[in-house]
Amino acid sequence: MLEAILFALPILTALLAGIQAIRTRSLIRSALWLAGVSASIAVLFYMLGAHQVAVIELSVGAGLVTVLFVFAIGIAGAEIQPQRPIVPKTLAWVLILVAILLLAGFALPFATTVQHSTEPETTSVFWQQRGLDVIVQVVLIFCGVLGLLGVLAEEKAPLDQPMVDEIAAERERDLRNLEYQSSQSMVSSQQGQTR
Amino acid sequence: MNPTTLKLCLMAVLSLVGIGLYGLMICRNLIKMVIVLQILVKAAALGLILAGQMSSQINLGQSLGITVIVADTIVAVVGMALAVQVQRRLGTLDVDALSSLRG
Amino acid sequence: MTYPSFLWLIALPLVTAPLVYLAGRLGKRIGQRVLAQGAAIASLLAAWMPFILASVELRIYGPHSFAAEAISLRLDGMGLLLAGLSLGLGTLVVLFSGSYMANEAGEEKYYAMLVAMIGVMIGLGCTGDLFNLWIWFEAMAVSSYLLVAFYRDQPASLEAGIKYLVQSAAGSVLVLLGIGLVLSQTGTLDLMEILTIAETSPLMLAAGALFLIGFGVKTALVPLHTWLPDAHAQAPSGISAMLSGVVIEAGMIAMLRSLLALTGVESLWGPLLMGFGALNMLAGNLLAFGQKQVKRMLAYSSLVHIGYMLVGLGITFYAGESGGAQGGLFHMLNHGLMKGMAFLAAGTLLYALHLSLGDHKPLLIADLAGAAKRYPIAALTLSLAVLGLGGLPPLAGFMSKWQIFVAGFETHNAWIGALVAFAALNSVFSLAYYAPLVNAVYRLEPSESVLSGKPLSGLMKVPLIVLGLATVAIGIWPALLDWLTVPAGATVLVGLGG
Amino acid sequence: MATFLMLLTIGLPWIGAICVWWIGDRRPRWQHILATGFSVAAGAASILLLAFSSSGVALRIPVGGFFGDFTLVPDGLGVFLAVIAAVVGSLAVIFSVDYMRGKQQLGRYYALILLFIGAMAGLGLSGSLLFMFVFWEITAFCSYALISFHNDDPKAVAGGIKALIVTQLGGIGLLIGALIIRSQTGNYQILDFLANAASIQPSILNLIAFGFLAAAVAKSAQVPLQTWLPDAMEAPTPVTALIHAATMVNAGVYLLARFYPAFRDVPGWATSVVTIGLLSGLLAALMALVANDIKRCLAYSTVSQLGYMVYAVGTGSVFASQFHLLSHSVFKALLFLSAGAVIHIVGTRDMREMGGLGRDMPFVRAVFVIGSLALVGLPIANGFFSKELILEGGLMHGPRWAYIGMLLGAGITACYTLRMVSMVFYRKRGSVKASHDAPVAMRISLGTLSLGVFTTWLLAGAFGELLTGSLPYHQLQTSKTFDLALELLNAPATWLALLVILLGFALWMMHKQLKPLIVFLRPLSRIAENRFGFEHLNQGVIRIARSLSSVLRRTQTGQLNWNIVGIVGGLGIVLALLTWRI
Repeated sequence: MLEAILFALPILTALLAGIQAIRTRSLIRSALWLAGVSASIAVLFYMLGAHQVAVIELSVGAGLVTVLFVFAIGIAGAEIQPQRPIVPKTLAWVLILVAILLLAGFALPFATTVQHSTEPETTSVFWQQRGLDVIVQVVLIFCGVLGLLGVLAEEKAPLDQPMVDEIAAERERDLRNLEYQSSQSMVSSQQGQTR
Repeated sequence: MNPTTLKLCLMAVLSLVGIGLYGLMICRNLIKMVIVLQILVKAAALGLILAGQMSSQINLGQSLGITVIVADTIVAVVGMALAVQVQRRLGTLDVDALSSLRG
Repeated sequence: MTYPSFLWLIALPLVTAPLVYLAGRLGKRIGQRVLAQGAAIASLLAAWMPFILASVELRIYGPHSFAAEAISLRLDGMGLLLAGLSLGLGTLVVLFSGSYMANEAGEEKYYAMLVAMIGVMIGLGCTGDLFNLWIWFEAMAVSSYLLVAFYRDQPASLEAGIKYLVQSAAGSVLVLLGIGLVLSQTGTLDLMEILTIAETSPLMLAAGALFLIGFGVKTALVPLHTWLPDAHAQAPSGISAMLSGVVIEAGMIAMLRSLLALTGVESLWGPLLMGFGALNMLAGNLLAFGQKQVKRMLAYSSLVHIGYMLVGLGITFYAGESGGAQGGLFHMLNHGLMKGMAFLAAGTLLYALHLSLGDHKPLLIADLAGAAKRYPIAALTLSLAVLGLGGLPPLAGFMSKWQIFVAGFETHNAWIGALVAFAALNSVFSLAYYAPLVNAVYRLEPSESVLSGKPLSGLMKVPLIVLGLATVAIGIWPALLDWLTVPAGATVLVGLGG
Repeated sequence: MATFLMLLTIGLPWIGAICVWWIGDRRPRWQHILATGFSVAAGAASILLLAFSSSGVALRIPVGGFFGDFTLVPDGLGVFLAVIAAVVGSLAVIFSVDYMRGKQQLGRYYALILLFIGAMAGLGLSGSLLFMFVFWEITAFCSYALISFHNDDPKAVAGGIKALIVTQLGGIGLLIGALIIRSQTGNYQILDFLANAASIQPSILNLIAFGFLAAAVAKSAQVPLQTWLPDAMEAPTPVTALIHAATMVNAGVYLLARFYPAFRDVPGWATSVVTIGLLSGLLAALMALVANDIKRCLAYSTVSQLGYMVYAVGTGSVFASQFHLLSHSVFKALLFLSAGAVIHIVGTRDMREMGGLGRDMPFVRAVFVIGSLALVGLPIANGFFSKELILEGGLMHGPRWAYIGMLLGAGITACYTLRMVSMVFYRKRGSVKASHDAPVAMRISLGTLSLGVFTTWLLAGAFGELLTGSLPYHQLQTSKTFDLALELLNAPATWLALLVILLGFALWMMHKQLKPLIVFLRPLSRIAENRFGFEHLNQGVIRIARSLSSVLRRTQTGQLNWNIVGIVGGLGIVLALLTWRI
């Protein structure tokens, strides 16, 4: 029981931080709450006996990723979003409840620790036994870096203000066109129906 | 490991997944969606560690966890890059503005 | 220690991808823009050698595996089929991209990513380890994000890219949860071992559902398909061909591998696959019907064809005969050829009519009017491709559909018979949107865009001609591909314990 | 030898198709010459093939596990269909030399026609159901592509697509039948199926029989799937003559005749066939009575005559149906081609604008009247013998009500034929004029065909021998031509039929005096003009598909959040489906 309570602490913080990360309107805060999730998960990892992952989670998850996010938000600007979500909140709630409760129903009552053949005590699983994963991971990182270069590389000068305006105007025009077209198609489809 | 703790941890994984999926449905900001994706990834990594723990192969679980964390960091970085590029080109990060492809 | 040749087949594109990139950078410095393409072609052509060796080895020794410590790589029919498809279509796409991408910035990244993606897909087909499967899958996704959003100055292209990224990342998380559940119960990640160890338990059921949905996002099962039309329509045409012809199929292979490991657990996977198949056919057809953009229409038609494959595979899952899976995988190959051809042909026209004029407008069916007069090869191959997709004999698509249908009736099950009839009905329905395309292409009065279009380079036509000939040849002589489809069908049976 | 000739009959047109396409549209002269050459050569090969007919499999190529063996069987029915396709095909091609002179995209035109000829021959000769289906679909494709040959005309495009979809819908019946046969007998061989049909479970045989019937109904444009044929009249006229009168539409009748021995005993099958034949024969004749477009009028007449053939199969007179098929292909091709000559020269298809054209084009008038004689079924012309044979068979073996209906149909046929002839060639002058008579190439094919009208009935005996000699499972009653003719002339049914035909003539002659009757018939004619509501049904299906499509397209919102809803929803549904397995 005591163990359960001990575990419940980081779990609760993780969940709370996760909820806050979604609820907050500021992007920076959201990124910081994510770091909070990361940190509490790292604690949980440690308690579960996964010491290396805990360290990596702390450094990569809570550290590097947060820095990257803050950096990205700095570039993109911390835009405040309209509060009203596109998908009705009730629908989202219902769907999540159904899916997660079903999953829980499948998993929770039957989850038990299974004793399998004990694994080698060495910590060389990552580098040796699962070496192929590491190799593929290298490929993945290569692709990711190339993707980053591809998306962000600027051959033209970075945007200066007038171009932003121009694009915004273009977008406005496109949107208006789109609205016009959709209203047209609505009208025509209605006409089709009445005919 | 204590069965109560086990179930507690499993519940934590599922709740985190639920929070993440809910966030993906509700959030309208692209960068925030990438942040929410990271919450989901944390949940998945926790799930893998837990699985390793349950099958008493914690090192295997750790190995998988590390791989997942690194791989999904890359995904997050590419996602952020795309979001930044969207902001540059469109001047907004709003999902609603980003729905010219429909029908 | 000797390495089987399929390892070379996986490694070659992966190792050469950075070289392609470097060659491209070097080429840029010395003003030789073709260097990247040349390197990519050389790398893929080189990969054909181990491919041929591997297929010979498979024929002689049967499926064989190579254990890299805890993870085993395994060459079997399904892996070879995916390798053949991605290598074949990939080579043609690289050939095609020469002039298509000539005006774009960052060609070298394009080619390097393409080569890497091909290598990753070959690896995905050959892995025998559940978690390793996930990481190949993730690598495939990461390598395709940039390719989808390659026109990074185009808002629509960025939009498609980020939607694709978020949805496939969400899917891959679900897969990871499934892997966790399987690992917690069986204590192993090796697919063959899971198949023998796994017992029926609700946890494994949940794992199966998570695999179905998680991989299903990439495979574009119907309620999860929403990213597909955007990504396929906005990507450069060569990439659309790869995405539609190979990537979603690779997703399906991943789904199959994971579900096959769980067949001992549950017999419901077959009906589920068939159900999704029926849904995909219907929704895909309805969505494609009345679509005005050519590439978007082709993208929706991919949903329909995924449906056929699922029906074929579901029949085998349900009835345990190899025919359905063989037909489904045969259809996978044919769909790759035909859809690849369709996207490449649409791409040549898009290039000639819009892109070469610096215009990123989508290609509308109305734009195609009268294209046959100025671009006879592109028009002919586009017509061949869509008619083949619509299932007209003697083109490849008909033969594989027929095989699926035969397998369906072999089960002597009335429900499956009805499903086959439904599939045939959908096939007829699909002609309602394919046929107008053909008619438009052969109009006498050309549209304005055709009149103002640019002439095409010869190299772009080569892949079209090759694919067109292949489509007709397979349609006339379907046994031509038996060396790929029969072992692949057998693989599915091995999973089913047959 | 038979194998070689069969391959020539199928292969020559296909090689020709590739050559014509390859030559390109810059050399139209060569295209005309090549197309004519290849089609005539195929026709010659097919005629030679008549001498080598047999019931055995002449060529067998194993294709692979799921696809069975590709076989060619030169039996009477098949060879006969191939001959009609190749001979009428070559005449249509010769006619096209004048008709299509100076038109654009000749390569596509000729390539498709030649492809069609080869496929039609293959359809008849194939001994494997799978390959029969393949050829069946190729003919449907060619028909579609040729109907919408004038792609710039939206009506032509719509007509082509409609034809394609309706025939394909029926084709599903053939597909399912073939698949069931394969799952029952283990292969696709028609001969094996006919031999083992009795051993197949009745309920399954039922399914096959009605599947094939659906395919035949769609292909032969019978009620209720007839609506595509009138719309197919947008095709260039030689195509109409070849595909929509002489050959492809016969494929349905051929299918029924071919499998008659297997389905004869299926309960309800023969009655359904008779009913469909009767309805098509009568309704289409009524529609022909009110149509004003000359090609549409002929199209309805084709549906009606095909109805006679279907009826004949239903009453067990397989020989009569095939004999009428022969006569009909000759005289209907003649009628369509001469109508084509009229349209080509005067430039309209509306009969109300024509009138008195006989004086300007006596040759065309002569051949058209010859064709009409056969259509009506007056003695000496081939249509007389075959139609009387059908009616006699119907009287002896079929239900009485159907016989009376078909007899009535003969009268209406006479009525609308007379109407057509008088509206086009006699009457007072209409608003259009003909500048010249038919040119040479047209005359060659028209002349040959009108010669055929008077001579093909002489082949009745030989044709009967051909069929009885090579069809192992059909029980046919045939006799020498002379005996047949004598028997027909002595039969009271023949005189009854002739009387009805004369009544039909009289009806048209007195149509001015018969005002009250016409007033009485007007609602019927209005319904006929709306094609008995089948067109509405058609439109309804399309409208439903369209609205479903637009509803579904609205779910593609393009908003990422909704896309995620799809994923979560999908997960929920799959999990919910799996709950009952716990």
